[in-house]
Amino acid sequence: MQADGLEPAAAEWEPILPALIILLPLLGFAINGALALSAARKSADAVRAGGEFDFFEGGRARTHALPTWVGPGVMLLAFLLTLVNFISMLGAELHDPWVHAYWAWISTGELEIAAAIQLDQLSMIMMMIITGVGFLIHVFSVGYMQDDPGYPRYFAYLNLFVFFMLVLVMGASYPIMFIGWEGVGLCSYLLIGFWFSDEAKASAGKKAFIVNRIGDLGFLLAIFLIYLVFQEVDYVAVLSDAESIFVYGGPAITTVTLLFLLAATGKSAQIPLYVWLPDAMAGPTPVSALIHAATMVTAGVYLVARSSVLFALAPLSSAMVAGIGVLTALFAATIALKQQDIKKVLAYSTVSQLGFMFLGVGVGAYTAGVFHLMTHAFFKGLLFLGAGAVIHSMHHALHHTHKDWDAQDMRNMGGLKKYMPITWVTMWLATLAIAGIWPFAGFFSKDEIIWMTGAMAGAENAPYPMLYTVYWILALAAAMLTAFYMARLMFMTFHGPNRTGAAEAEHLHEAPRTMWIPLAVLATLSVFGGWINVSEDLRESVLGGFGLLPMGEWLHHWLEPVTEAAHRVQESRLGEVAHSAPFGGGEVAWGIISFVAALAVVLATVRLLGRSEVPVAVEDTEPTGFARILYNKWYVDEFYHRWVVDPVLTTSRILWRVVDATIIDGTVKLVGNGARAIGWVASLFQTGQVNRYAFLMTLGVLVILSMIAF
Amino acid sequence: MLNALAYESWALHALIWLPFVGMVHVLWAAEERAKHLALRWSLVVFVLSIGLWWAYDPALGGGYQLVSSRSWIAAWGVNYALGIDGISLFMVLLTTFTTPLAILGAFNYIKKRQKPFYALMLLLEVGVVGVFSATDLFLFYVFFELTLVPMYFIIGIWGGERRIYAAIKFFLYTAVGSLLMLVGILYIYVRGKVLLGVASFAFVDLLQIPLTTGEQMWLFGAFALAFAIKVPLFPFHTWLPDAHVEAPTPGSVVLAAVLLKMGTYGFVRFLLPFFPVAVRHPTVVGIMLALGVIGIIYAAWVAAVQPDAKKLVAYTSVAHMGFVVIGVFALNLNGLQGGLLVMISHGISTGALFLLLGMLYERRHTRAIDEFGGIGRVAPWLATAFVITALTSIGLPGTSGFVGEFLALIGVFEDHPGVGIFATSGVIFAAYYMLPMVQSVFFNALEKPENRAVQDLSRRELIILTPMIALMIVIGVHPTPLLRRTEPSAQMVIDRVWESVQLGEAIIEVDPSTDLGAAETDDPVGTATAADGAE
Amino acid sequence: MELDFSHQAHFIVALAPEIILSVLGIVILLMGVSSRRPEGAETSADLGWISVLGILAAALANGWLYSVTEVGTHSMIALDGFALFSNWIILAGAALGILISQSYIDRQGLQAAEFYGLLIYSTVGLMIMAAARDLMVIFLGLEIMSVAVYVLAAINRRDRKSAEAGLKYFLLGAFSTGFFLYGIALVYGATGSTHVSAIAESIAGGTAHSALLVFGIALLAVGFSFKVSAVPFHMWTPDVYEGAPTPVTALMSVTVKAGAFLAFLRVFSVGFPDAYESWWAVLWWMAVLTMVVANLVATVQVSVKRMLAYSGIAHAGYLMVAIVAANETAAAGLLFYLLTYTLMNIGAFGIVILVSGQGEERLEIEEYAGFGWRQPVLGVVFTVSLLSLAGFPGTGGFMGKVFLLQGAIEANLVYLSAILVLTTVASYWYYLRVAWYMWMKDAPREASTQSIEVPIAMRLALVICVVLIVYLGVFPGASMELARSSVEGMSGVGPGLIGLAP
Amino acid sequence: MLVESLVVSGMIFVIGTLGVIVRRNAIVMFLCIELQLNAVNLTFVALSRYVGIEGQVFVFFVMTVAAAEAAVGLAIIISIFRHYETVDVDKFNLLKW
Repeated sequence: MQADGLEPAAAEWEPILPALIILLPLLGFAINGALALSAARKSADAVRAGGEFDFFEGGRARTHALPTWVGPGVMLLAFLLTLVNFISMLGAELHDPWVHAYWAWISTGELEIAAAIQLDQLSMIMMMIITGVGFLIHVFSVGYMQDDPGYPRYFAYLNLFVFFMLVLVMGASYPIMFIGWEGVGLCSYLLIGFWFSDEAKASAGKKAFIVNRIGDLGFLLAIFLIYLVFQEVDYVAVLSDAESIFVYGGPAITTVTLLFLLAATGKSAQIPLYVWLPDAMAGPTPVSALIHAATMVTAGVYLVARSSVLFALAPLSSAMVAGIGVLTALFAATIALKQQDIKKVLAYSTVSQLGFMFLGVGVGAYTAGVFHLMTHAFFKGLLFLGAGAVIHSMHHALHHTHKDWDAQDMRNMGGLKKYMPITWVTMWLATLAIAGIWPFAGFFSKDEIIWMTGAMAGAENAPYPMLYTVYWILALAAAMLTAFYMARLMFMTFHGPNRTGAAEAEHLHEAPRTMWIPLAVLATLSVFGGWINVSEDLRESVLGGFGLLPMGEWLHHWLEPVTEAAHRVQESRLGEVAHSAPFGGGEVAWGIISFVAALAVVLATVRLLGRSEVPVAVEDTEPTGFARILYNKWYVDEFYHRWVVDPVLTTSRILWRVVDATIIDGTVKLVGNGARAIGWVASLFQTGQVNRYAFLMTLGVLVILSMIAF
Repeated sequence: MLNALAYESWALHALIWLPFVGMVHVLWAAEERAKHLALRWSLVVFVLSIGLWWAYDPALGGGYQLVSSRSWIAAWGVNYALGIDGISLFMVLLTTFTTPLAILGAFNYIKKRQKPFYALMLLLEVGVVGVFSATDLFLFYVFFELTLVPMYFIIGIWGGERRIYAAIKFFLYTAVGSLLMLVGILYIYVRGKVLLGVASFAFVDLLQIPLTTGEQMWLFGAFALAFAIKVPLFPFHTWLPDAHVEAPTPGSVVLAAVLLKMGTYGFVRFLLPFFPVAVRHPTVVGIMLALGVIGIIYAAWVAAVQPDAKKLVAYTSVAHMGFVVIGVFALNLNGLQGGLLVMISHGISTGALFLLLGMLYERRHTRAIDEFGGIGRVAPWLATAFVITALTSIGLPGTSGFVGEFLALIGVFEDHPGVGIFATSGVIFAAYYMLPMVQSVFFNALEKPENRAVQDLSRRELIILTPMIALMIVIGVHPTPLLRRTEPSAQMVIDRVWESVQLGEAIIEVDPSTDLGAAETDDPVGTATAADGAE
Repeated sequence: MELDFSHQAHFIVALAPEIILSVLGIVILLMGVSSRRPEGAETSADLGWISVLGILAAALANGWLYSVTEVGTHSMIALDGFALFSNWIILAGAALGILISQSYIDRQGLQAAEFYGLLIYSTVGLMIMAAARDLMVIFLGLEIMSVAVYVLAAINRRDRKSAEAGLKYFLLGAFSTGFFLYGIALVYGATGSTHVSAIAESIAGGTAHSALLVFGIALLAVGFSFKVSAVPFHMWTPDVYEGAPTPVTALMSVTVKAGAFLAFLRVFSVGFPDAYESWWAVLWWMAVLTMVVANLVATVQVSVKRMLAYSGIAHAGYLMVAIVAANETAAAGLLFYLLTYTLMNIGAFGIVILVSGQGEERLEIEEYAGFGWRQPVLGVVFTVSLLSLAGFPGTGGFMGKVFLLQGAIEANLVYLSAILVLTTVASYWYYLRVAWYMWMKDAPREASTQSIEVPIAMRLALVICVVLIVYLGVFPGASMELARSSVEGMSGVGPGLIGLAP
Repeated sequence: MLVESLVVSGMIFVIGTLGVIVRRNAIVMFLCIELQLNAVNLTFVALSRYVGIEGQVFVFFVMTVAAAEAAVGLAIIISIFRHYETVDVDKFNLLKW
């Protein structure tokens, strides 16, 4: 059904069953959801009786066997379908996006919002990441969540998440994107609080939702403002007209983009709204890998990349995006230095890497931002899954001996490489990738961002050259810290002596197949994934020799139809940025970043290797001095609690007790009781004395006579 | 098929009077059959009302359809005149949809004095359907007031501890407004008689009356107060939490789902078309928008710290109605459409929330949030239903709650961006009040042994909730059929507000003698000579 | 048939209802004297039914009078629609009053013949009052009524309260009669006549002595205000209503008030329209005071009977609005309102009589706790009556109130209308309070569970009241038309008075 | 003479009124009311000299009515005297508020 008022789809390319890509996860959700409800009902009966229902007694219950196939199955199908479409798009040289409206979602008067999907190069890349990495993480989850009573519910949520994530990236207009935007927030809420009986976990989910909603406020307002300006909200109309309608750097465009930035800081965990993401680690680890590393949190980057032309038109907003990005990158990296929880380190690392992506899209390197998004999905997904494998193993070991140690605290680990060699190797590969060591994937993407930052600092007409220089330095510092804390994580976890204790160590084991295969796949991608966008020089000088890559900067070319408008604006305003890099071409920059990263790894090795940690349960040493501040995450949560949460709660109580109950309702009661009090006073005249009555009557007569006489 | 049955000619009458017949039947039948009879009658009404969806044809424009009129009080020109347009269509449907569910929800809740209870529920339906389908102002007023009595008794007889206080507060509070509105109604009527020589209460006739700016302002005040109390708009809202907390579940459901809508319906039906000059006035718009926005934020904040779950939901009603008010007083199509959709959505979602809280109350005999915890473990379906409903209530995209709020906000933003910003912040506060409650009730550890015994949804409860949840999602995903039906009527209202810009000014020039001065004074002679003469 | 009052015999025809009632009164008294049975025993029912039949006969005569036309307007007794409609109200009140009295008389052991005889004579006085066109005749009617009601109020000789009520009513009534008479004298002096039409002509012609006139008007207003119990001349009302035997209270609150209001309206609208500027403000303030004070004081009452007394005062306030408005709509509204008011007040007092029991001991509102569930039918009757008194849609009280408000708004009395409705809200409080005691409170444990015996006469009265209240609330059209056509003939009352075009 | 007559009758009326207000004895109060009525009668008579004969007719009516009232009034006073053994109106206030 083609809704009214929408352009017919461009004829140059037709995708194959695009709606099915979205619908498959939804179908998975429906099936798994039904199974989950059925399972929960059984479990509830058991809980009421005072125990737990054993789903695995006498063979696997249907509600627990089916999700294993349905959950990853729909993802595989969706991935294959996406792959087919991706390949067909590769050959199509598509320039204009493919848009198709299925029905009129909100349609009244001038406002027409169609339930439409848009396929272009950007959404295709995102879909590949979502379905591909998503599939792997689904497979990993089969092993990881196998014994959980909420197994079908878990897959239902996970499928639903993928559905919303696909809506987010495939929607053809900002409101449709917003459906996905809030939908993934919902799934994040549900999955963080997956073990909802734990108050801390349920609270973490709630916190994520509320903080995200602060960002969503920005998104909504941005949509309203766009509607106000364009009377349109779909990408095709807005982005193609943006250049002609908005004044470069004008207040309207700046406001719109700043509102988008607010939205993005919420979803992508940037300063000042990043606080929910570390807490989000309360969810199952594969969830952290999928939602809080690979896909959902990158929605902000996607948003900026999608609206690249808008940001290109707003230099101030772009500078703020970059600024927030680099600050977040550095800030989160400092916190990651002193965290002891393996997932917390990775969480802050994610925040930090998202900062890099923001820096990328903020300095106009939209492709680089997306590129880093992609490589990050590989290596951070891998890191989380690896951490998941470690935790899984630790948990099993501790569970066997009923030791109530924290399975996530790195101080309790150490020397795990002996027990989990595959995990150890793959995670090292990912660590090298994230640290930005040549030639792993993270090197290329991070390098490009830092390099472009430097380029902006030197651009002829760049608006804030000093600022970008500062950014460049900060970004380097953050990159160095990244290498350092990741090395620390690896050393503490896998090297040195084992600290779990001998009895437990016997139960440490490598992850099952469903878990390590995804690790291996992601490790491959972490190693080679960066090559799709190596610079032309590099390809010729190094790889070209091996004849490995047909073309350099492939991603640039691929995304050109999406970013060309933005680049056009940039070029006309700033000149040719890329040629104004301060340190010449790419080689010097690579040198710098690789050197910095390697230096950090070496430093970490020197400092940490061989240093004997003490298990936390044995001795919980509080760090002192500056380390203590870092350990306590700069006291940001405390700051928010003191200055935002508490005041709001206090105000709410005052509003209720004082304004509502006392002032407003008091007034109402006063009127009522006052009327009755007056009535009571008036009834006092009714003394029952006839003379008094006669007297009052006579007074009345006198008053009337005087009224009438005068 | 509808044509073959001449559905248009009798449908509305049947919808009003069938519940009445049902009421008599219930009173006449045996006590133990009362609930089934009431359910059956209300279902018959609902089934009949479904035909309205097709019988009302938006292609014919936004005017009244299915009209029928008979003289009622000839001496005053009062007619028993019914009809629906796109706006009232959904209000009627909402009423007929909610009533059977509320009755079904009462099955276990109401244990004593069942006959009168169900009779009053049906009487309430008579009144509410009448309110929404009347096209004669007098008839409207009669039905409007008629709804008070059954609700008063429902709260007062079957309510909680402080039921009498709540009932009387509800009654008096709403009566203050509606009686002043009665004065306003009669003023317009008399004005029509004097200026046009037509004694009529028909909406169409009253719309012709050229009222001066001053008169419009005063009348606007009288009408707006009545509806603002009903809505309820901040600061006239304090009756609502009390009424909701004390009312029995089905009472709360109807109160939230339908009765509050009478206020916002009044805004749309009367304030905008009848007093366009006043409504356009910047001060008036400013005040109404401000009250709406304050309602959204203030009610959300107050809701967030309520220890009583039902009271919390009651305050959220205030916040939701704030969205309706700002949508309506955006005075543009998007805003109005959004307001209407919020009304529908709120009717379903808050009705469902009250039903769910009632189910919890039946199980635990408490409404204190602290008393719960971990209910999701023992009543997963109940928890699921509650979470979906709560998410609809806070306006998650893809649910009906979002579409309405989105349109209302976009409408406000078009003309009053500043107001729009504040109003939009309501999305944050919605999460701020709803999620902690959901967490404390359904999540967290299952510690209390009483909570461990909580049963999951019964089949009857499932039957109640399923259609509601289905509607929340269907409307959220595909609201356009609704919007298409309301659009012509909403457009007419908006046109009416703006088209009279010239007309209103012309009147003042032509007829200076009908200025406000005459209306304000109570000097029937209308001159100062009276006072002189007395001296 | 045409009546020409130059023929003496034609007066007899014009006064047919009054004459029938007077004869009836004599018959009743004689029957009471001739009865050999001991005091009070079983006579009340027979005498009551005879009285009701007599009143029906008078009503028939009244109906027949519609076919009679009057020639000229200068008769002392009017034979216009207004008078005839007034007769309907008064006769209905009297008949219903008798029906609800029967059980009370038996229970209290009163002399039925005296009771009914006096009741009938008070009715005659009221009818004369309402139909009178001459101040002298009004005075006579007023006194016929008053003297009878003084006695009725004190008729329960065993009861101190009844005696006290009688004394208070008598002393203050006579006191106010002094003012009333003085007012007549001054108006007479100012205009040279006691006939309302002649007075109107004199004022219109400018030949009236203005100082004497305004003082006279003021004193007449005082006299009427006393009888209709408008604040500040209401002081007697609660005490007398509370002390008098309940059926008498019912009668006082309906027929007496109706008659006084009807005469009030005729005198002020027909007699003093051209002096409107000098009196409207006084009555405006009195109306406001009456509505506000009565409604507020009623909210703190604990005795239902006394609460209904204040409610009666409050209704006087509403009706005063019609007097102030002084146009055709308001006059018609007054007639209609009095009709419904008669029904709803009798209904309410009927229940009070039933509940109060022997010796009038159960008058407190607490006595009504759970009453509705014990006696559902009576509960519904009481609730309907109270809702009608409160002016709720679906009842005659609502239509009446709307009628009054219409009249007020046609006269541009917007503030007065607003005050009327706001005080109505206060009245909801005390009416609904009874309803909440009846339906929402549980009966105290020691409350008698025995069901109340409802005699047939009472049953009939209550059914008539409720059916008519609802009928007037749902299909008020015919009665309204009649009320409106009833006021058309009155000169002076008309839309022209306040400058609103027809 | 008219003005003088009216003033005198007015004064008598005021005296009667004051009597009702200040005296406590029911019978005296009633007498004061009679005084008021007679003041009115005087007014009627005075006015009728200038206006017409109806005033004097009125006086007869008033006298008759006053007689009837006196009969009823005294009966009521006797009735209450039986209960209280006094005619002091201050004692009669069972009914109040």
